[in-house]
Amino acid sequence: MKESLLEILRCPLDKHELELEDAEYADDGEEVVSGVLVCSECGERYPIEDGIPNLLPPDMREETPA
Amino acid sequence: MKESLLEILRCPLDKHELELEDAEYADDGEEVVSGVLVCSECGERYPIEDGIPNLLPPDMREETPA
Amino acid sequence: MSVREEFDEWAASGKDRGMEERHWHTAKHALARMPIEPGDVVLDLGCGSGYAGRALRETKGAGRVYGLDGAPEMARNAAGYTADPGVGYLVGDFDSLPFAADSIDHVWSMEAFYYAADPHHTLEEIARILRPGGTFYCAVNYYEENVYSHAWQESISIPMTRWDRDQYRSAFHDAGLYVAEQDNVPDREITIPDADEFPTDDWDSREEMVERYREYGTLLTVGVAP
Amino acid sequence: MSVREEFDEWAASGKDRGMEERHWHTAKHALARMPIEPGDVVLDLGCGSGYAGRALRETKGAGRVYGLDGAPEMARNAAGYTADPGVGYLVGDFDSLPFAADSIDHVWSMEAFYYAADPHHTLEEIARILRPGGTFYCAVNYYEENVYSHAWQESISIPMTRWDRDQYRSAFHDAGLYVAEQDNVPDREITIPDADEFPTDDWDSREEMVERYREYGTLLTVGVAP
Ligand SMILES: Nc1ncnc2c1ncn2[C@@H]1O[C@H](CSCC[C@H](N)C(=O)O)[C@@H](O)[C@H]1O
Ligand SMILES: Nc1ncnc2c1ncn2[C@@H]1O[C@H](CSCC[C@H](N)C(=O)O)[C@@H](O)[C@H]1O
Repeated sequence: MKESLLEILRCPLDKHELELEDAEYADDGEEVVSGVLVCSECGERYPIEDGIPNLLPPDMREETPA
Repeated sequence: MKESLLEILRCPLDKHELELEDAEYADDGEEVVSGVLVCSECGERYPIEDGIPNLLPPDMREETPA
Repeated sequence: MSVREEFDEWAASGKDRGMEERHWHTAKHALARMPIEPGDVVLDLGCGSGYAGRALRETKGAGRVYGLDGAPEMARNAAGYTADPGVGYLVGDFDSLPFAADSIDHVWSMEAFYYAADPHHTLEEIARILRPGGTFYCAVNYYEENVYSHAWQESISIPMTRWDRDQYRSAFHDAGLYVAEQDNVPDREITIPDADEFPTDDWDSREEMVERYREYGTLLTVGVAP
Repeated sequence: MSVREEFDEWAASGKDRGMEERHWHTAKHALARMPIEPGDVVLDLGCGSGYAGRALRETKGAGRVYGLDGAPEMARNAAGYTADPGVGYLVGDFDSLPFAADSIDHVWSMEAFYYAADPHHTLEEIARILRPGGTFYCAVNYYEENVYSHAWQESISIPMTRWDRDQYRSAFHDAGLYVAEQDNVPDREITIPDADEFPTDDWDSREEMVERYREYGTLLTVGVAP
């Protein structure tokens, strides 16, 4: 994902802003390849994997087999 | 025209309400066949002929050959 | 000549019915899209024979349908084609619409809008009379991208506005209308002769006639009042 | 099964590309109607392979296009089909859209909306994220009038909402969206065999297949945020 997405991306639960942590960038320095999006309000954490942020509410995300 | 049209019909010039004068009705008592619509604000008069009200602004209407 | 003189003549010579037949090919598809609920009040601007409003009464249960036309003979013809008490006609001009603010649910106009003396002002008038959420379905065959329509101005004395697709959208926005849709509605019904019959009286080549009708068709722009 | 499990499986087996091919027949006509201005931000809900958003980038100059899907494998496939820096994909659920209020110009959704666990709430979410005047183009093949779609529920474990035309319009209104248009977009491209080839594996009679595709096609409902 591009960092510009952060301008409009929000926590799916409480719609507060997200902060990007532990970001790793692609070679072009533009694309965030991995990292975590953390809700500035509730602290919920959403992973970015292979450049795709997963904003499923935690109870739906946790269905994912380990 | 039906009298119900008066609820939404307005003077084309100043958009004020119109009053129906000299109305003649069809046999069913519903259709206004002739009469005059008079602006409650500017007093401009708009004729109803053969049941069709003519709401052209006066300068356009007066082009009509006598 | 004035709108009245020009189009009264058309009405007297039966052109109103001829237009109805041709315009119906595309108009019916655009009319079918209108979000009219039973009981809604609909206004047809430049109604000609009045076919569009009558169709909306029959197919969608519009409550009252008013056809406005600048030519008294057009309105008179239109009134003669129906006995439906939910339909009414009146004479008026696009530039000074004789309706109260927020009084109309939906406005329809086919092949008429570009005759407005001041189309920007007409759009403002439409935005004024529509209730919030009301739509303006504006359908035209005369527009910039349809190069085959450009010559039409030569055969009529009323100045015609020839906007392109972008200009329609911008003008709607300028008048305070949201733009919900823009589309070319193809005319799939007009008969296009086989290639060996071209040139015809009206068309140099089959390709041109196909482009005109099957591709350009009617430009529809849908506005929504805020 | 969850949306994720069900549709991850579809993605893994290449169904995303198969749907793209079939849905394109009608989707392209609905996409062409969208009033997208260069630079607009567009969201594709239940994007599958992501073809719709990519088409809007190419044909209308949309500024940024985001495809949201509940199945991570769908989003991953979609991302693999393009290198366009103006396109992005994310995983999320229709019921809790991860976007700021007023942040999206237009929302598109094809053959996906009816999987929402609470479609009324999804509409409220859409109304929340759209800026005033933004549109929601909602296209579905599964709906009440299309009787040929009713059996689809049997082959999928996600509960599907089967509204009719009126229910779509009412639900949009209830969520605070204006309804600007409702239309059946016919599929004129699917090959319909000659009458003597019926019954086929899927169709009892040619008439039924014609009705399904050429008449019912895709139901499009267009909402506008106030
Ligand atoms: N300024 C104006 N005000 C009101 N009506 C006008 C007008 N300019 C043109 N018209 C009317 O618009 C019509 C255009 S012809 C189209 C008629 C009809 N809508 C149809 O589809 O067949 C004519 O009837 C003409 O009288
Ligand atoms: N509740 C939900 N939230 C997010 N996405 C969902 C969803 N329910 C279904 N979907 C997604 O919606 C898609 C439906 S299939 C349609 C895909 C695409 N729009 C096309 O036209 O081909 C699937 O990719 C599925 O994963």
